[in-house]
Amino acid sequence: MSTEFDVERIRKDFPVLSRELPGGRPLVYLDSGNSSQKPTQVIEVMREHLASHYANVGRAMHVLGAESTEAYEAARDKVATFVGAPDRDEIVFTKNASEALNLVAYAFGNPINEDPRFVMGPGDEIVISEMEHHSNIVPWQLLARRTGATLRWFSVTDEGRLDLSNLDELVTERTKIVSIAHQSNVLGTVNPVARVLARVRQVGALMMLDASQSVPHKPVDVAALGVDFLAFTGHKAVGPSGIGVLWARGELLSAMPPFMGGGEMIEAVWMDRSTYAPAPHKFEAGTPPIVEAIGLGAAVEYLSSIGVDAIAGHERELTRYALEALGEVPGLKVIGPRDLQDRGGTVSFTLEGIHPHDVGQILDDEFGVAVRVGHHCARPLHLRFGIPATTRASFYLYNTPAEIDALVRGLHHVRKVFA
Amino acid sequence: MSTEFDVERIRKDFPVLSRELPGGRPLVYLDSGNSSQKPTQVIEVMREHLASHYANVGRAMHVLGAESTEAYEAARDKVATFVGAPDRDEIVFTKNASEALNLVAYAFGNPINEDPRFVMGPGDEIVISEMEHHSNIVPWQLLARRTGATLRWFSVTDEGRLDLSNLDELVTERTKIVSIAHQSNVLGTVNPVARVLARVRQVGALMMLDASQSVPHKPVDVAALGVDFLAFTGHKAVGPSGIGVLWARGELLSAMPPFMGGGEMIEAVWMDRSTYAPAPHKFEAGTPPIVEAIGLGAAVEYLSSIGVDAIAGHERELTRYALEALGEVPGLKVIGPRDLQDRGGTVSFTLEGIHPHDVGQILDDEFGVAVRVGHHCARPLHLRFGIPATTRASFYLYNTPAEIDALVRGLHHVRKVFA
Amino acid sequence: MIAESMYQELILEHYKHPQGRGLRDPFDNEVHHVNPTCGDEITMRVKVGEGGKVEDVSYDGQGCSISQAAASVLHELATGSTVEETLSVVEEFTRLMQGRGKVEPDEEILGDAVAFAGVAKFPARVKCALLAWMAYKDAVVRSA
Amino acid sequence: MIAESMYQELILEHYKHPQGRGLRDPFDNEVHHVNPTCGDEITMRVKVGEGGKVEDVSYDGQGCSISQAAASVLHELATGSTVEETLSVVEEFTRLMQGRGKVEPDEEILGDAVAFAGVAKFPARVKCALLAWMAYKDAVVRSA
Ligand SMILES: Cc1ncc(COP(=O)(O)O)c(C=O)c1O
Ligand SMILES: Cc1ncc(COP(=O)(O)O)c(C=O)c1O
Repeated sequence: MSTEFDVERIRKDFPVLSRELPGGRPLVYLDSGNSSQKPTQVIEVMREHLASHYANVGRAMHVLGAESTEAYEAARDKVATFVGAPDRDEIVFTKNASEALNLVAYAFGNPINEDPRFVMGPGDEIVISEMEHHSNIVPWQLLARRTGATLRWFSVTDEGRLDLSNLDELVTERTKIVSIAHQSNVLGTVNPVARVLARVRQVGALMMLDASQSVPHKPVDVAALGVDFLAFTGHKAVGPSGIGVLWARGELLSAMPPFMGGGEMIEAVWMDRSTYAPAPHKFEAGTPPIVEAIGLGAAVEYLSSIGVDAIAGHERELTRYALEALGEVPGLKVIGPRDLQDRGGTVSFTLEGIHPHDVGQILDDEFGVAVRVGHHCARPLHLRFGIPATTRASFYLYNTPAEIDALVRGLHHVRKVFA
Repeated sequence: MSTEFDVERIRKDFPVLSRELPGGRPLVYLDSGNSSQKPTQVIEVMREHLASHYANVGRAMHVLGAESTEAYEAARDKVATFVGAPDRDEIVFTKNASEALNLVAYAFGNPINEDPRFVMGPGDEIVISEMEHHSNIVPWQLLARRTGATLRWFSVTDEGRLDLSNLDELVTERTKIVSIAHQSNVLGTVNPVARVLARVRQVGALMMLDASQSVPHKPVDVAALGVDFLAFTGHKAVGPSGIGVLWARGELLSAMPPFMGGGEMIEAVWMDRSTYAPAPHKFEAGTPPIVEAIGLGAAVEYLSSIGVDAIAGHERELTRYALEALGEVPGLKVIGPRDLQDRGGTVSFTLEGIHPHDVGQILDDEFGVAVRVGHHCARPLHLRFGIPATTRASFYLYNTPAEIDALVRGLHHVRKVFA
Repeated sequence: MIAESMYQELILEHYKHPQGRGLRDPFDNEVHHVNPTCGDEITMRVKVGEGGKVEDVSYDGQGCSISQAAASVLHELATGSTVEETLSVVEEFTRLMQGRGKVEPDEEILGDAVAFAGVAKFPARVKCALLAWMAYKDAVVRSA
Repeated sequence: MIAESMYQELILEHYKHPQGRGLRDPFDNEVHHVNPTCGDEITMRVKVGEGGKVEDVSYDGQGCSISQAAASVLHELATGSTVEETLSVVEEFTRLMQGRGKVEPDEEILGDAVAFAGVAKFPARVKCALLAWMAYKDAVVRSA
């Protein structure tokens, strides 16, 4: 591994990693793709805020209110910087990535709104892909059902890549929005955004990226990507639960109708009508996840202090190591790219004749190895590969090759138990 | 004050209350109606979970996942018990009360859904009141605009009570839903739920209560209330930010269409269609506010350990004391009931010739007294009284008569500064 | 090893050597249940005879060791008992599974099925254990 | 006392004795601005003369001490300067107000308006301080 990347020092920042599991097993946490662990730097900022600086934001005009508002809005600045947002007001705090995706989906076909880009009805089309997380499928299915629009999707190749062979037939003048994962949460595949975007621009549609699996793991610059919307979630980026982010071009946020109504998203309210605050507040109805946003601010600061590039490099080495080591387990088949080209540190696989539930449980029970088993909220992708479920190991900054060794040892044992 | 209610002991549970503000002022926190402070019992449960037991819920099949899921679902049990829900699965976790209110509003007029109770279009009516928080106004305005339904509302009397004189003309066969505050966040008024509900039942409509200001402060039993939906928010109930609750009758949750789509709210997903999980999960798309729900569980446990009845009694005494003391400040006019009948511990007022912004700021600057000034997200109510803003003092379990004395001293000083 | 609380020898035994597997005639009712979240499925046939006696529980399906073993244990427990007796076992088993690891199982009623107690701590596995049992209950209720 | 950082003597002075208050003729442009979140409002008239010189800024309105004093200070600063000069003061004032208490004010440019520095720490008050200044900018831009 890189000599500069001091994984042992990093591990000390994450209290849970030195926890002993029942039965004296050490914890081998290979489930960061599901949710990441939290460093003391995040936990303490949250504790301290709750204990000494908490009050509601925006509305309060006293010391605590000012401190809380300042910390909350500073978190927005940090997140904006982290993803290269041209304007801090383009960062909308949501409760998770799913809310961010639904927020955008609800902007379409809303009779309140007349901006032609968001008008939607029969004949209009929405394009997603077969490798999406349910959170980037179901909101669009619901939208299609509400409006009568048609949902279409890219297929996935046997190698686990987006099949762009029919890009021009799929994305057409009828397309209003294309929403795909930046990085697949099952395959690890990083999708070719620029190629898709070029076509999207040709037909005058909008493009959204589900960056839940990329923002935590590699440098993401929304301006450089050039898309219109991007969603990610705090808990996968060493941040707390209860906080997600929608980034969108400011001009689009202005053009979109509000999603939820309530305190803080308004400018003026009469009984029979309201005017709305400018973005981002327009989309932050009610008391926001204050302490959670502050925790996310601390999280992206923590990631930046280590260097997201360095983290990506570390994960790359882990992935190389894992692909090799797993390749030697008899009956193991990786679902997704077997090379390091355009792929992140998520490796899903099947073990012949053994159900992933059993794989996961034995790994946990006997070795303290935490992996995820099932369809990972990507059932259509599993249907595509004709399998009900996979076992998934996903890596992050605090993982080590020794942990991959533990995984492999565990898999050999699993094969023995169910032989 | 009651001899059993040991407010000094309670104050020790809230670290911020012993904080010194800049300039050496003590903190006099009279803004709990906006957001409450947090006891160590809540803060520590959250810290401990983040540090040692955190993982994603539901989907994970390892020790941390099981611990996290158990803690999260146990929080649901605690909240269900706290509000007397007949079934724990009737408790839906949202990010705040506003999301809970919007969730219900979005259940109406959704072409996906055919249950006649939720079908909405021109001719149908929604009834709210003039004393509502924006979070119980704007979602219904948006719904009316989306569907063409008509929004109507109860007026408020000069005494700050719901004007029920036209109840029968307002709530009619055309009414689909009536949504009002259980307790006003400005006036302190507790509304006569039973009387309204009787009429709602007569016409076959549904009824929602915005209980954001009641659940934290007095015993609330959803079964006894007999309404259909009830919303409240964690941060006003000594819980964390980022968590709210929708309670609804299970049968209605089953009949409602999903609100947001995504992970965890599904049963099975294909590219072209999905089936949904039963409630509450159907309404909890994506990774929920895990640690926040756990924090809320600890919060309601904390409130129960003191006794919500005892808290209500304590607040009643504080309110009696405050109404008397404030009555002696020249030029001060209370907006809302001046007696203790059906009112909670929230007192809003104007000070002749002095703008509430200035009142609030001087109270904070010179006395460390934190009150809220403005329209408290209830602009229509302020329009009703012909005033742009009020100053509001709101009390909770940790407040003392001495703090009310500090407020009154501060108000005398304010009058001097702006004389 | 925690494993003991979940992969009891008995469960692995039943998984590797399932009892009564395969669909047989005669039967009163056949049902097909699926656990959509993990793709496990089972087809189950029930034959009830004189005096409400369960004469045969035959099944086929696919899934993890827990769901397969649960079907096998069910076959053993149900065959030869009365419908009424088996329904009270199903009820106790359901209570155990949904108890999130906090319910003390009644061994008297459950017999071998008590081996599944460890599963209750893993919400994601509870449905695996219940799949066959819910299918059985469904089939029996329809027969009635 | 923190009060010093917010209710500077100068602000209270201007509030109690507003300079140039009242709407006057002649004027090039009149605008009406409202802060919907707190109900503060202002009507403002601007008269620009030879060489872009601001000849009069007259106003009327209602609101808290901050919004009233800000209008009064603006009147003093703007009257007699050129439009160009005043716009750079408006710009600096806006930068200070939106700096969330972290911007070091340029006293050279701001003059008396530096007294509002303490307001910047209270997001809810920033709009009060800016109301008159934004109205002024609006009025001047329309005149151009
Ligand atoms: C009566 C009332 N309803 C709704 C809300 C909204 O709660 P939240 O901001 O947590 O969504 C509040 C508080 O802000 C309130 O006082
Ligand atoms: C690719 C992808 N998209 C969306 C999500 C949803 O994120 P959340 O559950 O925080 O809403 C996830 C993770 O669960 C994910 O991996």
